[in-house]
Order: sequence, then structure tokens, then C-alpha cells
Amino acid sequence: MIFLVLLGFACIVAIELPVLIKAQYRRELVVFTILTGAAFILSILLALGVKLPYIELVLIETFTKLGLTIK
Amino acid sequence: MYEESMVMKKSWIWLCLFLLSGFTSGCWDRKELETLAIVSGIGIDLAQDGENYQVTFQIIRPDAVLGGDGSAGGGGGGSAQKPFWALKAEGETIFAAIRKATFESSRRLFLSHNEVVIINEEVAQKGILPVIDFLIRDAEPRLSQWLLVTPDQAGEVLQIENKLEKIPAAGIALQMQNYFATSKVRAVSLHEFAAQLLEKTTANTVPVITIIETDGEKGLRLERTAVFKEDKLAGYLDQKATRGLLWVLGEVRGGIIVLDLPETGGKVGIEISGATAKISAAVKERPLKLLVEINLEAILGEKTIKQNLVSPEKISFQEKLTEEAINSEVEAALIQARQLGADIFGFGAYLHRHHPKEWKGLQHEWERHFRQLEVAIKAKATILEVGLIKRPAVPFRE
Amino acid sequence: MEEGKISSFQLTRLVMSFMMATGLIFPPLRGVWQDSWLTLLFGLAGGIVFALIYTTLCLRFPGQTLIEIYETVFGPIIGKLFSVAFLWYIFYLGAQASAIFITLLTTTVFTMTPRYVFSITWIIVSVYLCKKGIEVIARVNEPLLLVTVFLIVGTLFLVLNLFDPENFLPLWNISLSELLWAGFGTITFPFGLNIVFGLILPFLQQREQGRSAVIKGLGGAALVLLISLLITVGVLGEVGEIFLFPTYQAFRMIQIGQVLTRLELIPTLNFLTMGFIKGTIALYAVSLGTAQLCKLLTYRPLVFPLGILMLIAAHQSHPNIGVSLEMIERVQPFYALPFQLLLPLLTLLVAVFRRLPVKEGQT
Amino acid sequence: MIRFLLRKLRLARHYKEIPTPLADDSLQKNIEKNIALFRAELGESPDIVIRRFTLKLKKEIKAAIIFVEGLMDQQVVYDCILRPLMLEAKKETRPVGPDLLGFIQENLIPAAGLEQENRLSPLVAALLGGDTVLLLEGQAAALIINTKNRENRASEEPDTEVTILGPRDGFTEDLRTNTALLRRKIGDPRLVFEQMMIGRRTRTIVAIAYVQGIANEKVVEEVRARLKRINTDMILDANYLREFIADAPFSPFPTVGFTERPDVAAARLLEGRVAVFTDTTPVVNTMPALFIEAFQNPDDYNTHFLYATFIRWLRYLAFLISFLLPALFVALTTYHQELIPTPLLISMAAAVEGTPFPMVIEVVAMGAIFEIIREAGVRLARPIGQTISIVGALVIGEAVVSAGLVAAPTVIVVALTAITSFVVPTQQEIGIILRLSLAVLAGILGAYGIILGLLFTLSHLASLRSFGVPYLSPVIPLNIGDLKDVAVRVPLWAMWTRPRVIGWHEPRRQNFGESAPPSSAVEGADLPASRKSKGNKERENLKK
Repeated sequence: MIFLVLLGFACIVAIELPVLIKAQYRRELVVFTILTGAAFILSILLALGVKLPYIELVLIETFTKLGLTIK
Repeated sequence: MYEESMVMKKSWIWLCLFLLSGFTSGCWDRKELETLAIVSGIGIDLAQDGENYQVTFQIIRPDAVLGGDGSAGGGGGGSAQKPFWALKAEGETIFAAIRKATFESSRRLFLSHNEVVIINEEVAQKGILPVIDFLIRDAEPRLSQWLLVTPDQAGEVLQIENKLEKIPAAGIALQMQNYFATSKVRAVSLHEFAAQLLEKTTANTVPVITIIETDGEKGLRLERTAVFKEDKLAGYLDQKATRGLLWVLGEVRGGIIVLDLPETGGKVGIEISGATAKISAAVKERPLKLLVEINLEAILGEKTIKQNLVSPEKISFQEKLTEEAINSEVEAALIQARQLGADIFGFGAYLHRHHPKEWKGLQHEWERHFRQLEVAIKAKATILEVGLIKRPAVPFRE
Repeated sequence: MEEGKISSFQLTRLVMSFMMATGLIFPPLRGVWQDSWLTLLFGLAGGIVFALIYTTLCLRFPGQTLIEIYETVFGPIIGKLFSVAFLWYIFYLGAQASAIFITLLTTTVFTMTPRYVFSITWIIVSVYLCKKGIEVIARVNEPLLLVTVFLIVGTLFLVLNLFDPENFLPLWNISLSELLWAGFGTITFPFGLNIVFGLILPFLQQREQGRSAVIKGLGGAALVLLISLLITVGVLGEVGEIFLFPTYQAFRMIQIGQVLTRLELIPTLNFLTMGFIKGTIALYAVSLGTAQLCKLLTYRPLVFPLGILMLIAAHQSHPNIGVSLEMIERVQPFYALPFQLLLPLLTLLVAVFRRLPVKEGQT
Repeated sequence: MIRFLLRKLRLARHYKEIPTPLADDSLQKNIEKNIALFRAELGESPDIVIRRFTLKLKKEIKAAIIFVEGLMDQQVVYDCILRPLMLEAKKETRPVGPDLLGFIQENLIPAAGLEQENRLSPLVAALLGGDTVLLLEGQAAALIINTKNRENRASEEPDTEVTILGPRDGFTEDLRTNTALLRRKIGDPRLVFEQMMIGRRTRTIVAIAYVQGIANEKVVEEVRARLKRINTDMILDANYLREFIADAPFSPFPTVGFTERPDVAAARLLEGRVAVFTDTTPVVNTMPALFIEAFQNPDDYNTHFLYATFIRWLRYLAFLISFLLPALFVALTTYHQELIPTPLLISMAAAVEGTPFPMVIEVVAMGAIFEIIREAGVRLARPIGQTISIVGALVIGEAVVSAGLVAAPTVIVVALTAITSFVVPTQQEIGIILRLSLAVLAGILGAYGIILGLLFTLSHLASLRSFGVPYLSPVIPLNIGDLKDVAVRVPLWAMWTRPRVIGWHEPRRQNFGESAPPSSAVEGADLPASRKSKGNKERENLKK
């Protein structure tokens, strides 16, 4: 599973990175790296079976605390 | 410059990605045809202990169905093989029974092509919601399969070979769909049953199938109608009352009404060609008054007497007799329904839909209101055709 | 940033697809079964009001997307803050769409296949299309929408024998408060979602037609959803209420002769194609918005990582569909309202108050 | 991976540095030196003939003609060069001015094409094109005399684009014949040919053809620019050009159209397209190309429009079947059995019983075997080729089923696919790719896989452009007016505009809906005169 994640990200980097380097797009490179890094870390965590919080549960909880729910 | 084409040119990496995603997916849901046991009928009985269910699956044997008398294939000795196999399994629930059946079956049971669900009387008396729930919840079974009740063992029903069809369950389904030849059976699909379960007040009706024996050979016959209150079997309607029910529901499509002619003692068969029903209510009055208007179009089908009946007066006389016959059938249905306290006609649903305000006051004690309900029947029969001959085959002047 | 231009008719069709995608399989019922058509119309009215607000905003700042407008109006820091929140909203929209779509697949047809298989394959195609730009997205949308509408309208004829108008009775079986709440929900989901097009309006060829294009799209989507609802309610009656995907069930009922049976692939196909467009538009909007937020020259390198993040969000969206139902029924309106209504309205008011944008000749 | 990329880049740089050999190569006055120049350029090949003779014109002048044996027309060389110069020049009495070449050109050589040239490379080019070069002592220039051998294969109906009705001529290998064929179809003087030479070594003559005023000037310019950018050493066929100038070089979909039929080429030119002729091939490239072109058969316009519309829809259907059917079959039989009607399912299940392979493998393998049989049939000599297809189709198909290796439905599906794929022959290549990949996708993910594949294909197709025109137009983006030749084939008199995406420059072909009305004499023959005039009056009133 982790191997597949690695392979997938390698492909993405191979698609995007050379073009960015060649065109000398600095800012784009930085943003790309940050986003890809975030995605990579999360994917690895998921692949390792780490329990991440569910977004909708968090949202429901938050809004219930705020008292903003229908009935 | 950053050009899209530069990215797209690396099509080999895209290809790589696709292959990658192809490998990640490993065909979990793949089910080859030869690994499926196509179930055509399900029968549900109570097991010996009275707690668990015993479920019978009628599984189609494709090559036996197709091979017929061993013409194809050339050997293999399949001619003696029945085209189906009745597999029995016990379980605490239906689903558990299905999974247990895999102990005995080399193939995975495939429920999508199931056509009939036959439920034993005892199971029906206990309540059939547990059965229905699985059949609605699971992705495989369809909502259009037919529901039947049998006083015999459902497992036995599914083992009886049909005289014409290779697959008995398909035969039963066809038998049901032929109801318009008599209009004395009310075919009910799973969907209709579930829909009426949701309508708090309406009682469900389900046709009854029984095993008969003629000349030592077993066969199946549709007769009567089972009445459910909520999901529990409450009682039965006879065939006359069943047609009475269908008149009110406007579901009569065909059939014969046999009239006794009062003076001559002969009989006339009136063939139904179409009927409609319309309900209206006087909601303000207590007890409630309902009017059911039934409009029938019919054909003079046969007669047993010599007199010529094709004259305006005689035809209108027959129309009157027909109307009376309809009245008595509906009356029968009403009486039997009142006895059971089961609103099989959906009068409650009618009031709910058309008179929602008044319904609010009625719905809590609907059973009481239903028993007291006054139903007026206004049948109107029209004989449109008289067949191919205009007078009986007797010499013109005697 | 984006070289392509789309025509107003194309925009209309994009809005239609985006609006009706989820509703095709997940009809906006909200506990009112027979009267859902009423809440649908209510939602449409609300959606149009929302659309008026942000199209006014976009017309006021020609050539700017909402992200840029927020920054112009509120200054760099607060503007960016708002933008990030807004982008999160769109991002999660896309994730939700794919989550529901994956649930449909895994509960109806592919019960044994793990969810990630669908999300990965789905996101790859979506990213591929997204990188081609809005023009191509609009073009791809054209035949898909046509097929969807054709199939739904065609099915209306196929179900005529199953269709029971009695299923809509009693007509007004709903109290005003119920109607308001359900309508409020329907406004925010799906009709208020058109706020996404605040990021796409600047790429319109005929800028001044943007408003009418969006409103036409909303109307079209409402019409198609209405037909879909008619089929669902008319065929299933009250029993439909118990199903997770009633439209899917309604199509399962169709049986015409021996050949035209089991047409449940139709709603699945419709939802698949429309959901694909919806996800792609959301992904596009997020990528574009992020690029504008960071002042990049192109959004294209961001599509892939954002797509994967969207995939992860779709996975982490809900543990089971029950949570999602609760979310849509109870929380969604309050969650969506700030982004759909309050933020654009506030921006518009501040812009009017500050007399933005500064026109030439004024200092 | 990155190294691979770099290597690719390096190769590209190297590619650009290939020198274009053109030094100063003017002729000199000495004929022997000039001959030596030619020898040096052309080598001692036996087919290059240098025929020396003496031109007797007042005084004797050494002369030589050079030609390539076989390329030139013997008769022309004798009649137009050797006889006048060697025999008739003696009788010449007119005064010869200082411009000897000009005098010969004007008075002595009765050939149709004559040109003076003083640089070596054009001379050599002409020589290799079949012309004859005349060198004279004391002249630093030479005459190019057109002696090209015009003998060629006769124009015949191309095998790839067969019609039932319609003209039977097809392009040949000779450029001039081809342009002539086109000229004969289009009498408009504004039909323009622009010629250029591409391929450093093959020196293939390429001609751009378009109708001025109809063709979009920008497209013509783009074609010109792309052709000029080609820097290769060989162009052997139209496809060489096609691959060099295509918009999407990696796409399997042809973004440059081609035809072997003059009538098709003429029709495309008159819709506003540009054609590129390549010498030595009978295939003519046309651009911009649309996806829909594959479905527009010349017969559509040679038969009644209702029939043509019907046939066109059949073609669409056949195309759909050809790439979708195997995938659908796989998806239905391995994933969505609930969608198959019960009786059909039972008979299929009975057929499948006992076959050893999964359905995907059966379909893909049978598809591949079919392609192999087809390829073998094409490559082999025709009589054997037919045997191959009979053996392949009948024997293998039958044997495979009766041996229980493959289910009979699979064979039916593959055979049906094969037949339908021949209905739209120009899209066959894509058909194969699409069909097999969709079948594999269906095997992996069922109907979802098919839809995914189709969405991907659609995204790709929608992003394609051919010389600025969206590839899928007029369907995507939708142009309702242009559907008149896509969704239906309206009568020709109603096809009053050219396709808007291509011929928007001068969109009108004729007045709207104007068909030649029957002459009034016929129309009014059986009508009393009064009624007719009354009707006319009413019509006039309506107009007011």
C-alpha cells in the first residue's frame, strides 16, 4: 500500500516538477511542494492505518456546540 | 513558458498512472457467469425449532434448461437432470440462511433474478417485516418480485415442477400475471407490499398458492387472498371477495361474470373488457359514508339458452344483472374485510390523500371507523359487443 | 492564468450540471416527500437571490474572481483570510460530491470493492480534464448534460405506466415552518452552491450576460431536478422515503416488455457524469483560487496535489452515510450560509460603502 | 526518469544543429568546369547522362545536355533539344545577340517549360526532378528544359474509399496529375497552389492548395509555417507530413485529414479547408480535420438525402458498437448480471459453462486474434489473404467454440465488432485501441470502468484542436447550424452555408433554400389561370 502511494507520488512529481524547473517558476514550485507534501503526508498516514478525524463529524460537533442546527 | 502541451506530452507518465490505478483495483466485485447460482425463487418456512427460518432457494441449472432433451452437448446424461435445484438452508435470519446455503452450494447465490418469494403461513403470522427488510435493503433482490403466501411448506412448493415452464418459479410468476383472465387473484409485488406497509392504515393482501394433486401429479394453484394487518397475516379472502376487492381498487382487467337468468334458468357469461372505479366520500357525516362508483365495459361471451338475447331490452336487463353481481362481490369483500378489521381497500389512504384535514381526526381510531363505514356501491355495466353471431345457432323459425 | 473563454450558453450548462449533480441521486427531500417539489421551487428562488448578490459583485469588478475581489475590498490580510475560508468551502464541496458518488457505487453495484479504487481512478480523470482549462471542461460538459437531460426526460415517458399521480396527494401536507426549514436547506444545498461560479464568471466571453446565464442555469437545473423528483415520487410513492437513493430505486422499478428492464444504470450514469463535472469544476475553482491567492502565474501544477487532497478529504468526509445525511439535514445550511450569503453580501456592502472599485479619473 | 528527459532535450538540441548545405555554387563560364561541378555533385551514377555536342550557330559552341535516364521523356529530349540544336540551328540566319541563352530560349527550343538558372543546386534539383539541363561554353548559366516524363499509373478508384455511385477517379503518385485532377473539379481561378520542397534528401515537392476567399487566411498561413518548420531529410508519404504538422502529436486521433479522392478533396477545399499534396503519394492531406469527417462518405452526397441520413446514423451506430460492444459485454457478464434479461442470462450462462478463461481474457484475446487475422489478410497477396480470412474466421471461430475454449457469445460479439469496425474505416486505428482498452477497463471495474474510460476519451477529444478548430465541432461546442451535415444530411439545396467552423470567411454557398423551381409553365399547366393569379396576389398581399 505504502509502495503504491510512493509510486503514485513519484509519478505526479515526474509529471509536474521538470516543467516547473525548466520554466523557472519559483512561486509555483513552492506552493506545489507544500501542497504535494501535505497530500503525501496524509496519504502515508492513511496508508499506515492512522485514524484521522472525520470532517463531517467535526463539523457536526462544532455546529452542535454553537447551537446552530436544525431541530 | 509554461505550456500545457509540455505536460501533456509526457503521456507515458499518464499511462503509468493509469496502469498503477489499474493494479490497485483488483476486480473484487468480479463475478464470472459460471460462478453464479441464479436463484429464481425463494421460499421461507419456519424451521423445526420454530425460531429460525428455513429458506429454500430454487436455483436454475442453465445447461439443463437450455439442453432440453439432451440435444445439445451430446451426452453427459443430463436428460434426467431437473432444470432446477431446490437448496435448503436454515438460519436465524434470512441473510444468515443465505450465507449458510453456501456450505452446500459450489456457487455464489445470485438473487437479482429472483422472481417470487413464497412465504409460509406460520412465518406470515409471526410477521414478515424481517423477511421484507433484507429483500429491500440488499442491493441484489429487486423490488418487482412477487410475494405469495402458502399454507403448505414453501420449500415443497418450490420443488414442484411446472408442466409447461422449465423454471417453476417463472411459471408461478406467469400464473400471477395471468390474473386478468379471471381477476380473482391480486398479484402483489414486493414494492407494493412495502409501500402499503408505510401507509399506516392500509392492510396488505397477498395471493395464496397451494399444492394440489390431480391424477397423482402435484401441481400448484392460486386461490384466495391472504390479508395482512401491518406485517402479520390476519386472515383470508375467498375468490369472490378478491374480485370484489379488485373492483374497488379498479384493477379488474378481465374475467367472466356468470349470470343466472331468473325465468329460463339458463346462464349467461359476461366477459369483462375493462373497468374503472372511483371513490368519493361524504366526510362530514358520522358514520362516514363512502361511495364507490364502478364502471364496467363488457362483452356478451356465451349463453346457454336458445332465446335470442341481442335486443335492447334484453341487453339492458343483462346489464342490470351484471351490476347486481358486482354489488354482491364487493359486498362480500366488504363483509370479510370488516370482520378482519383490515382496510384492504385503502379507504384510509384515500381519505388521507383527498381529505387530509378530516383524516387527522380519524386516523387514530381508523379501525373502528372502518368497521362502521357505510359504503354505497354504484355499479354501471355497459355491454358493448355481442360476439361474432347475432343470434343463437338455431333454425330461424321454429 | 486561464486563457480560455466560455460562452454564456456554456456557462448556463455548467451551472446546470453543477447544481443538479448531487440532486439526481440524492434528491433534496429533507423529510418532505410529496411536497419536495415545493421546497425545490423555494430553493430555486433563494438560489437566484444568492446568485444576484455575487453576480452583482462580479459585474462591479470586471475581470476579477471572487478571490481577487475579496482582496481588493478587504485588503490583503483579511481578504486572504476570507479567501482561504471560501476555498476550503469549495474544496469540501468537491470532496463531498465524490464521497456521495463513491458511496453510491459501493452500496449499489460494487459492494466488495474498496472505496479508494473509485476515488483514485476518478481523481486521475478529473485532474486530467481540469488541467485542460475551463474551455475544455465546458465542452466536455455539453454532451454529458445533453445525455443526462435526454435520459431523464426520456424516462419520464418510460415510467408513464408506473406513474401514479395519487402519490403526490395530499398536496399541501406541510406546515409553513416545515416548508421554511426544508426550503432553507434546499437553498443552501444545492442551489446556493452556485457561488462557485464567482471564480469562473471572469472567463465569460460576454461578461454582461453572466447574471442571466447563471440564473438560466439555476432554472434549468431546477427543471431537471423537478422531473427527476416527479419520477421518483410518482413511481415509488411513500415507500421511496425509506431508501437511501430513491431515484435509483425508482429506476429499478421500470420494466417495459422483456428488454427495457432494470434501467438503474441510468441514474447511476447520470450521477457519474454530472458528478464528474461537478467535482472537476470544484477542483478547477479551488486550484484557480489557490493560484490567485498565492499570486501564481498558472494554476496547473496545483491541480494534482489539490486533487489528491480532495480525495483524502472525500475519504475522511464521513464514516458512514448516516453521518452525511445528518450533516446535510441539520448542519449544512448553517455551515454553508456564511460562504454562500454572508460573505458576498458583506463584500458587496463594503464595496459600495468604500466606493470600490475606484474608477479612472477618480482618485 | 529525469535523465531520460535530459537525453530527450539533448537530442532535440543536436537535431537543430544539422547544417543546411548551401554554399556559393554559381556556375562558371567554362563548360568543362561546369560539367565537373555536376559530376562532383552527382557522382558517376550510370543513370546520369551527359551528352556533349556542338552547337553550330555562326561559330561552333561546345554544348552539353545533362539528364537522368528514365526520369525524362526520350521523345521530348530528341524533338525539343537535340534536333533543333544539332540539326536546325545550322539553318538559323537571324543575328545572335550577346545573350546567347536568351536567343536559344526564344528561338530554338520548342519545349513547353524553359528557365534560366545560374546556381548549381536548383539545377541539380531540376535535373533530379526529370528536367534536362543545357550547358553552353562561355555561359555562366544554364537552361532548364522541362522534359519530365509524365507517364504514370492511370487514375483509378482508390481501394480505401470506395463508393457505389460517384466518380471513379483517384489521386495518383504524380503531383501534377493530382493538381490537374483537382483543377478539373474546381474551375475557380482562385484555386491556388503553392509549392515548396521538404525533406533535405528526398526533396519532395509539396503543394499547398486552397481556394482564395473561402479558406481562412490564418489557417493557410499556419499550414505554411508548420510545413516550413519541418526539417527532416525524408518525406516519403503524406503521413510523414501529417505526423510533423499534427496539432496533437501524441493523440491517436488524426487531427489532419486525408483522402485519395479528388471529389472529396475538392469538396473539402470548397468548404474552406486547405489541402497539402505530396509528390509521389496518392494521399492528399486536408486540414483542419474534424472528427466527424470519418463519417461523411462521398456516397452520402451522391444518393438521396433521406437514405444518406439513415446510412449516416447507421454508421454512427456501427462506430459505437465497434468500440463499446466488447466492453459492455464484459461488464454485463462479469459485473452486472442483474441487467441481463433472465432468459438471456440463462442461455448465456449455459454457453459460458465450462470455458476456462475469465470473460475479459476471452474478449481481449479473441479481439487480438481477429486483428492478427486481419493484418495477415492485408499483408498477404490478395488471393491468399482471402483464404486466411476464411480459415481464420470460420475454422478458428468454430473450432474454438466447439472445443469449449471460448463461449459462443464471445465469438459473436467479437465478430460483430469486427464487422462494424469496417463501416468507418478511417477511424479503425483508434477503434482498436479504444475497444481493447475499454474492454480491459470493463474487466477491471465494470460499467464504472467503461464510463471512466469514456470520460477520459471525451476529455481528450474535447481538448483537441486541428488548426484552431475544435476537433469535435460542430457537436462540441454545439453549432446547431452545422448539424445539417452531421445529425442529418439535408438536401444539397438546403445546405446553403459552409460549415461555420471552417468556412466562416465566406459562408454562403447559395441563397437560402433555393432549389431550382420547376418552370412556371409546368407548374401552372393544370391550373386555371385565374386561380393562379389569385394565389399570387394573396402572396403579394402577405408580403406587404
